[in-house]
Amino acid sequence: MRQFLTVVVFTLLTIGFFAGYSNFGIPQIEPAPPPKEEKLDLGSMTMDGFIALGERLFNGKGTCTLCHNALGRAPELATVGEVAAGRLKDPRYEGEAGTVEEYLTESLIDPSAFVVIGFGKKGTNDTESPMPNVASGGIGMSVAEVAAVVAYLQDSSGAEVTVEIPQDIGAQEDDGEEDESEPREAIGDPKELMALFTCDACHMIGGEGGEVGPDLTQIGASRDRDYLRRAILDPNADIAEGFEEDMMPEDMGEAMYVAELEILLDYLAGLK
Amino acid sequence: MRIPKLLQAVLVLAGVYFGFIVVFDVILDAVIPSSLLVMYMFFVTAGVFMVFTYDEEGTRELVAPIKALVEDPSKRVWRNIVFVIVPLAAGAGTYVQMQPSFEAPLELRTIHPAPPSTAKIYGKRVNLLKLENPFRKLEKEDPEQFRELVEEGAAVYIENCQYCHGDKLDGNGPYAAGLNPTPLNFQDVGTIAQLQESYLFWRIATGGPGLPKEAAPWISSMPVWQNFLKEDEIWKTILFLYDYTGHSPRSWGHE
Amino acid sequence: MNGPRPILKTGLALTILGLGLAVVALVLTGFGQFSAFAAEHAGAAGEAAAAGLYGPAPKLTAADYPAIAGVNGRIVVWIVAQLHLWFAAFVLAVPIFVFIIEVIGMRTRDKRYDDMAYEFIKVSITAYSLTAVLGGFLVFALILFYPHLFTYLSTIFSESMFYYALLFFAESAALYIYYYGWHWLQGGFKKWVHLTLGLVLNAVGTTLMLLANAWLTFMMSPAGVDAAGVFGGDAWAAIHNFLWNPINIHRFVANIAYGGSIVGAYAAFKFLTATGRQERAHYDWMGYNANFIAICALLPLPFAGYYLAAEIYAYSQQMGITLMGGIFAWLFIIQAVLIGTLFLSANYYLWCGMGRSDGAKRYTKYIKYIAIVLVGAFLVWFTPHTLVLTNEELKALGGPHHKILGPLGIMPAKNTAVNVMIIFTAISFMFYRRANKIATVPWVKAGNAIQVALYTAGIANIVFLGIYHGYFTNTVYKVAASIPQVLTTLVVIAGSITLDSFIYRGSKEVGSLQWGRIPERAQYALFLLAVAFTWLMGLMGYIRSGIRQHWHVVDIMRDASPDAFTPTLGYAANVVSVAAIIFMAMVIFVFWIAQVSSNKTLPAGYWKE
Amino acid sequence: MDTKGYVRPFAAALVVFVAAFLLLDTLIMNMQGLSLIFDK
Repeated sequence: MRQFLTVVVFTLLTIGFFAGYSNFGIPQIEPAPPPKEEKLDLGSMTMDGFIALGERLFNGKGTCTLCHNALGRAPELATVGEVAAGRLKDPRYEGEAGTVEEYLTESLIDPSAFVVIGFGKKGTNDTESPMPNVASGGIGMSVAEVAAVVAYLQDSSGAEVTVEIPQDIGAQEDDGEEDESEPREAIGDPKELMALFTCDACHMIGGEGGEVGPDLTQIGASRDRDYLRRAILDPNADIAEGFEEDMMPEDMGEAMYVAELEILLDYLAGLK
Repeated sequence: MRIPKLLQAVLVLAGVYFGFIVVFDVILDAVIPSSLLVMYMFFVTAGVFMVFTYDEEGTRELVAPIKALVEDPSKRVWRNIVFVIVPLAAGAGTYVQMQPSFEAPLELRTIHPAPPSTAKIYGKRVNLLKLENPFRKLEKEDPEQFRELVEEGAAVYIENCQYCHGDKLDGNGPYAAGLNPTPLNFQDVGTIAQLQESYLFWRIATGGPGLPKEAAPWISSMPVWQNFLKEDEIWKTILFLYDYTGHSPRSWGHE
Repeated sequence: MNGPRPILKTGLALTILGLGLAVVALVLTGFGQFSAFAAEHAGAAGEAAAAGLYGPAPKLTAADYPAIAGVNGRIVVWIVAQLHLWFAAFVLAVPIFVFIIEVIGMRTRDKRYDDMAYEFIKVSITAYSLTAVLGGFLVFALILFYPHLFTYLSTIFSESMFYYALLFFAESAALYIYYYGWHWLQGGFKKWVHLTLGLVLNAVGTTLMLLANAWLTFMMSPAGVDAAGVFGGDAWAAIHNFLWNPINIHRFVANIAYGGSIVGAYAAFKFLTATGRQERAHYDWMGYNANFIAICALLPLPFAGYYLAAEIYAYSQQMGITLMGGIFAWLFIIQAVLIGTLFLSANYYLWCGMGRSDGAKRYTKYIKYIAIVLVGAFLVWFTPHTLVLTNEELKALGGPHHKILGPLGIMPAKNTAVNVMIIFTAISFMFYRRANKIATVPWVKAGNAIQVALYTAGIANIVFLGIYHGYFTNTVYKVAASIPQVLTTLVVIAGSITLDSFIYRGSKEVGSLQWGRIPERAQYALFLLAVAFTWLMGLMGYIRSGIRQHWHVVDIMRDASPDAFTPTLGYAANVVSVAAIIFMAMVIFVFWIAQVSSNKTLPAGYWKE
Repeated sequence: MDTKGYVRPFAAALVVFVAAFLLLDTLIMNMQGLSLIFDK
């Protein structure tokens, strides 16, 4: 019995020493708590936070400021909250929206429902908008993100914010993390590429497109590949006569893959 | 005369203890941390105990004086003295331990906290696991241009970093003495030589405030360099750090 | 008479052995086919199988984790899983070396080995039922506290779980026949049958472990599912995930070392409570053999662990850095303390054991040098990368970096230290083997000189590799240099054993070994070995599971329970300590019960005459 | 010291072993170490 007790005491002492050393012999570092998932944030988000998210999307992922800026490629949105109410009554309006909020949402995913005069695609007599559907393609906003942008637009134009934060959490995939971690697949068709990067918003090809940048219909006849490459990667290096500086985004080179750039150059150089 | 075993053991332990202190604190001028010394001595004691007790005679000789002290009637005076001193010494030790001191509490910083898998740098979300120095490949492909980039990195370093990290990259710049924690010594084999370039990029770009919670207290005064430097400047500086110290970044590829 | 019979016997035995091996091979390779077949079958049964049968991993919220009577589900599952694992490791390992000991007994015709093997298996049979009970308890705990996780895993592993249950029957059958038939299946052909049963038992047991390993490694490195966790239907792919084999190797080796240490504790306990001289001698001998097994398996363990860590790095660098560099860095300091304890107590046991021989005096004078090197190497191994410094020290050093201790805190120094420790343990062991022998070959002196040269060159090479590649070359070589270091260690140990066997060919014995002539302190060294091993396994189980952080299945199924946080090391150590105490209590119960069966009471006047 | 019986064999063996180990090191480090077992 004595032996038995000694063994028990010895065992307890040993375990006690190990536990004591782990508790007091080494520093206790509190590991970071599990990161909160983005989707959970939406549920507890305040309206201010939601509007801020919209602003981030408007300036970032949405690429809206590419055209909606002081240079006048697209209508200014500073007063869109007030203007929108009038649009609904405009006889040219073809959409189905009944409220300002619905109108703004519609204008993001179906831009051609109402085209402000002077901002339509060339040759469509302002019936078709050069703006892409933000929920699809390269931008790919989720329903919740579109709602956030609408909330931001209402807020920034001084209108009453009527948007409600979507509580259906599943609708929001994430806030853009996925785009970067999972690169899109390379595109082989130059026309699709032009559509993805919305080149036709500014450039005209075959009579379709904007007039902000030079007409590309026969660009291959007057410019070689090297010039075109420079024009895409560093747009302000040479400015064609009659056009302004700083109109074309400078990050085209980063946005497209090298292979895509070559495909695009082949295509453009072949336009004679 | 043969020294009794118990005394031998005590002498060995005392010798090792003061040996550590003399070698580290006096000869090498690099204090041995007391927390470490305590653990060192614990295991040295265990080792000494093992050597002195693996056979019966040794054990008997070792414990004989202790046994005698407790049991031998002729040692009564000594016994009484020891039995008074031991509790007193224990009490004194406890008192000293518990006494409030002016010493600031121990703070431990994890010097290499685990990086997050992604981090937001320059407004972009970057994947730190896959991030690579865009200029590193030039080391092989275009040594001349690589040298130029290192030079440019050196210029950035001299302009921004050397005030704290030192012109020898040894963490001993003009301002280093005023900082706690002190600036990192890049010459040390335990710092950048153990890390990947993406890790350095993350630490430089997000600075002290970018440290994760487990590295608390993040009293580090390292600035958030993404607010002051361009992305390629940071990468060039990293090239310079490795080039000057002669270390190479940790990588899992082969040469 | 003598002619065809032995051949027939051997042939039959070989056939049985072959059959046994075939079973193993079939079991091991068959899963691929089985599951592929099952998958096809499922595909044929329902067209929508591929598309609709398996859903994505559920996204859980805190409400999905039932709170039951205020019990912390995580701690319950943690402790029960740990207890199950300890017993399983023990139960799995014992048949492995029982089998080996039985073979040794058969070869040497020394009945002591057979008796010892029988006693080992007797200890493990109670442990076996406890393993099963705890396994059942674990399943209940999982279903109760983590119902969705269990459901998800069981949709993927439904087949293997079914085979697991079936194999458990096979395991029980083999074990019971092996144990209860021990005295019946003795001698000649019957012994071969018994041995074959032992082989089948081990094959089934190992397969069981491999299956269970697949479930846990799936949670760490999921395979066979897409990013959303939708299972593709290929069970083999899910089983054969990235970390499966590294864990298999690590666990297999560790189980043997662990089983040896627990049996060593059993022998130590019996030694301490033994009354007669003969009994003491028997349990001393048993303890020595158990310790020998434990140490032999312990020596390659650091390398298996290193391989596992490297594979974790290769699978996910983030997981790797979490493992080695982040919050868990301090855990490896605790681990160093424990492994140091293992090495020191194993060596101490060997030194004490030299008292059994009268010739040991010739070698005892070297022990203190071995001790100095062991402790020195251990101090290097244990020096942390990040030092805990008081402000005073921080100021004196001029920063958190210590110019002497800093370089000792990183991997090359530790690799060097651990190899040196292993070599010196081998030297301890060599002295022990030599203690009772006197060499008679004429070239003894030259042989010893060569022996010393081998150790000198080996240690010099290890230190050279550690210093040169560890501090003066590129990082990739730092890691790579550990491989020649390990090889050097293995070459030195193997070379030294070979050389010694030549030197001591035809040697004289000093006197007969005095089994039982060992101090009681040495038995406590065996206990220490068992306790430290148990606790260490618990701690490493925590980190293996902890590097998943807040994921049930990494990157696929998130842990949304309130307990998803990673606990501090102190918290984990406390849970492990509680579990270890419960385990030790149960082990003592197992030891006691193994002893009860041999107690007989004859009450006078109770039975009708 | 017993030169003939001890020191000579020691020296000879040491030279042989050191050379053998260095050869082993060179071989393995040139095989690029890790790829021996870690690469799939």
